[in-house]
Amino acid sequence: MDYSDKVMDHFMHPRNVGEIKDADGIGEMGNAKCGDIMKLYITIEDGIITDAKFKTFGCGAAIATSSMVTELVIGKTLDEATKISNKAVADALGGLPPVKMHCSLLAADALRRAIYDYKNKNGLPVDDCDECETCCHDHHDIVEE
Amino acid sequence: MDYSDKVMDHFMHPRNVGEIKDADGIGEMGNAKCGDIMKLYITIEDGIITDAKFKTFGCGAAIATSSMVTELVIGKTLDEATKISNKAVADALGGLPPVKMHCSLLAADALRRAIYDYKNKNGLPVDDCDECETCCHDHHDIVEE
Amino acid sequence: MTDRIYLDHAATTAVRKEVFDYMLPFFTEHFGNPMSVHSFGRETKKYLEAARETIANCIGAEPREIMFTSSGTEADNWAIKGVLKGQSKKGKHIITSQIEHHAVLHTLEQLEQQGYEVTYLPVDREGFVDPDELKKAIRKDTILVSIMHANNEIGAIQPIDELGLICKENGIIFHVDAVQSAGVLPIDLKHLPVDLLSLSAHKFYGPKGAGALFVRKGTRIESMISGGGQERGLRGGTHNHVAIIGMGKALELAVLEMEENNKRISKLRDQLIDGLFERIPEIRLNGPRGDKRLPNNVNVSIKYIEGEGMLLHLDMLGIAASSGSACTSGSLDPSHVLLAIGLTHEIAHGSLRLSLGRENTEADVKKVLEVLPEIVKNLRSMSPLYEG
Amino acid sequence: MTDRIYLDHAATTAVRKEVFDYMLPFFTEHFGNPMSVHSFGRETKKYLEAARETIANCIGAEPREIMFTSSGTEADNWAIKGVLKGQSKKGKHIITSQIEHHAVLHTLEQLEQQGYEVTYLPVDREGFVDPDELKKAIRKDTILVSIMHANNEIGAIQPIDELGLICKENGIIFHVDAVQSAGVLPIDLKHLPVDLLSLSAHKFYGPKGAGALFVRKGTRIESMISGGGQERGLRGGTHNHVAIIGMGKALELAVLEMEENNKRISKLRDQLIDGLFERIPEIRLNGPRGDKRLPNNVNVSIKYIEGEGMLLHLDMLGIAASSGSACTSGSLDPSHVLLAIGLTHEIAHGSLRLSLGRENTEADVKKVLEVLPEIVKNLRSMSPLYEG
Ligand SMILES: Cc1ncc(COP(=O)(O)O)c(C=O)c1O
Ligand SMILES: Cc1ncc(COP(=O)(O)O)c(C=O)c1O
Repeated sequence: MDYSDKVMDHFMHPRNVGEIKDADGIGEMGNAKCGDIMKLYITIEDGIITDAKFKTFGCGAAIATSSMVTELVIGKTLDEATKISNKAVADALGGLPPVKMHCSLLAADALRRAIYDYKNKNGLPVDDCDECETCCHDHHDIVEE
Repeated sequence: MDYSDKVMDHFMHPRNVGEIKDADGIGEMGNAKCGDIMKLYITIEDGIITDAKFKTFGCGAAIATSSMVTELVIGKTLDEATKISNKAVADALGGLPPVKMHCSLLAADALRRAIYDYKNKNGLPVDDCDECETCCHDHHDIVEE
Repeated sequence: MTDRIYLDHAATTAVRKEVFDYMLPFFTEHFGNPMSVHSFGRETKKYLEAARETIANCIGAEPREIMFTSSGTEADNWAIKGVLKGQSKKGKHIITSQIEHHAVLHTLEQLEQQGYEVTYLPVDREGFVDPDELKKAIRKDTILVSIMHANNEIGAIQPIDELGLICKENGIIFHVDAVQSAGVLPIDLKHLPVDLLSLSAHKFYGPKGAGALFVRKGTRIESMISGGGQERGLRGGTHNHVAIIGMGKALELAVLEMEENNKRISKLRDQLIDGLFERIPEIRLNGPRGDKRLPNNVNVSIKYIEGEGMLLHLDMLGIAASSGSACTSGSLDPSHVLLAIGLTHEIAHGSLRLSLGRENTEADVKKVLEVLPEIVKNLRSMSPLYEG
Repeated sequence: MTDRIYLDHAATTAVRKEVFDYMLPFFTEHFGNPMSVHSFGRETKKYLEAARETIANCIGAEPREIMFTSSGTEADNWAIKGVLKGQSKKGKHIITSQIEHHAVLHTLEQLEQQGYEVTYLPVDREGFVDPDELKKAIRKDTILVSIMHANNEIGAIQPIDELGLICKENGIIFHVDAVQSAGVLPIDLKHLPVDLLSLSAHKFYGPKGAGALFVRKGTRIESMISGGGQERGLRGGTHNHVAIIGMGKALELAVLEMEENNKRISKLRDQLIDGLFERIPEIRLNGPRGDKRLPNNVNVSIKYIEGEGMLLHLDMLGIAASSGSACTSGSLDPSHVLLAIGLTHEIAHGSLRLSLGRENTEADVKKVLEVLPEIVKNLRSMSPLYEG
């Protein structure tokens, strides 16, 4: 794989690995069958994400995007966080090989599901985020080439 | 082509090139379409071939076999000469590449036709040599590989 | 960079020094087209035919039974596609195994789209094809059986003698992909009931760009790449004589050194396997143990983590390994071979292949045993599946 | 042996020094499989993709339009066989010329046996395809036109721009065999209406073992050699990255030096042709004169004698030439190209091709002009056809 230095840095030294015991929102995406599982934990105070942690089973890009998404999200409002696209995650990493773009989707979706989880638990109005629950194969399909 | 030294010697220094003005027998085989023509001239005295010459249009093997057949035949009785097989010509040259074996056939046949021509002109009984008149393509076909 | 450790010999090998030196004059000096009628052509043809003879001798074949190709993949494609027409009256059924290389499997998939029917024999948990399964799968319209000699991912060596006998008894053409075994395992086609057999030079320290297909005398094969009169008109294209000449030298050396090399390398292999089992919990060996495993192949699945992560960490330490076949590395599905031996997707994703070679030493094994457990621990600590 | 004169560059060329040096580290040092996920793989992949880009730039293509093969022959076979399925609804008619290389002609003969219909366009006495003939030959069910850029035997350069436009207007896929022209004639696929184009490295001082097929974006092609995911899954087989990298360097240099080289070589060519005509009676030039002839090609027919004899005599003097295509040298029929331009069998048998290259000098031309007339005289004196 031709990973950028940034990807390799986040893979070798992932930020915010771990779980948050009493997380306000948890988002899980992917499944072991597909080779990628991301579990994202967020802590929210006054509508701002104050902490984020992840556990990921997956390739180098999956770990790097997980790491990057936690970095991007900490300090953001829920609204801002929701707007973080998979492209933003990939860009922040200096790009991803085409066959690995689905990992950034996974990361962005895991974030959105964590926010959804939080809103849901707290009776806040939720977006129509159900279609996040895509199997990895759908993500893989978007890969061009 | 992987020609033996003997073939190359006879090709580079062919023996008995030329015509015999008042030849007792002339045998011609092949045609220009096929890429090989051999014309063999023999002089016969008292049932013995005392001289032989050739003119050949054709590949290296065609020239070498022509040259060799003239060498083999000089001094032989007609009976002996008739028995010179294409294999004998090829063997005398140290062998021929498989795709060039037809040249030795051509040489042996030209010899037989020259003898036939002599016998015919002199009212001697002739062998059934008509099938000598094979086109080159028949000869080529016998080539294995 | 000189102290990198290469453990991906199943993907490709470096050209060894003796072969390299032997090939060198043929690029710039003896470069003639072997089909040409002049000294430049004759001199290359001589070496080309000598390589054919060497290769034939190495596998118990006759020189005229060796057809040169550009790779093992081409040989596999040709073997399969080339014999169909001659068998068209008999039928359109082909038998193979679930663990063949993609060169065979993808060729057969293409043929399925053209109306051929393919039976994919299962393998047992160690990766062996059962000859009884082959017997059961044979039909009146079966025209070809294609089973590999040794598997490139898990090293399982198939009973090709037995399988071949069954084909012979049933008058069915038998193709063997010997790309991983040539130069490593003895192959004697004088006694093996095999009709077609594929080789590839770059797997035994020869150059890339040369492969060969053994076609037993009497086996009718149609050309797949048509052109000039090369290879008796059956495989066109100016000979890559440099690579072919290198292939001859490489196979000659491999066969000469086979026994000694295998003894040394299988010892390293077992040290590696044993060492990993001692140091890493929840690990499984894919493929068999002992003599029925390629001497150079180690393949393990390490639970809770994914293979690429391991590769990247190893790579950062200068250790080159693979997770499944190199060819499938761009793919996202786990290896079909690992699924065929019964692994779940999850476990299959966590596989690691370490394939040893001539240059590897005990120190290399030690190094892997030193660093891999740490890498595994690190990756597991990130894994949501691991309850360490 | 060092003062041998090589005049068979149309058959194959030596790897030039710069290319050789460039390739060397990739055999033993940078040998990794470009598909592998480790540093050995990455370093070769980088150079492999750089070669793709270089080659694309040299012919006005995009990198992703370049597919690597093992040879020009493979590229020709693939181009033709690969597009059939995508066109199956439209028909089974293919148009080509009578003077294509056997890589094209024998492929089409095979297809004829499978139910395809092929029209072989005639050429005029200089060897040119007439665009009007193409127009007339096109039918509703025509799916492919394959015409070479420059002929390997007589050097005639075809009007591929005109022919391509006709194909484009009729929505027909156009394949061009540019094996003889690449690196010699400018090729700009940005402006040429060509869908598929074949190249071969060993014709422009690159190594044997590398070819390429340009496949214009949007042209649907099926794989002919299936296997791993190489070449976007369209051409399997471990990359022969060494040869491919050499090919990139070779084409780059050839294109850089094209103008200068052509000027020098076409001058030698014309000296050779003029000199032969001055010195040898009853001789004819095969192919055109001037700009529409490959700068390196001389092909003459010398009446009353047969080509092989000339080759052997020249060879004894250290001069390497050819009589028709090297690939057909094992054949016994005279060249189909010479017959197509209207030669009788007899005259065709007496043809001699002298193809010039980078290393040739005026001294080489002088030498040929010195010795060939004697050889001809000698052979004619033996010929029963000659009434000298
Ligand atoms: C016009 C032409 N096409 C195709 C080929 C075949 O190329 P290769 O020798 O690389 O297979 C050749 C040369 O042999 C050629 O001259
Ligand atoms: C078992 C097997 N068959 C076929 C191949 C294909 O050989 P090549 O890379 O020479 O095309 C390989 C290796 O890639 C292999 O391991």
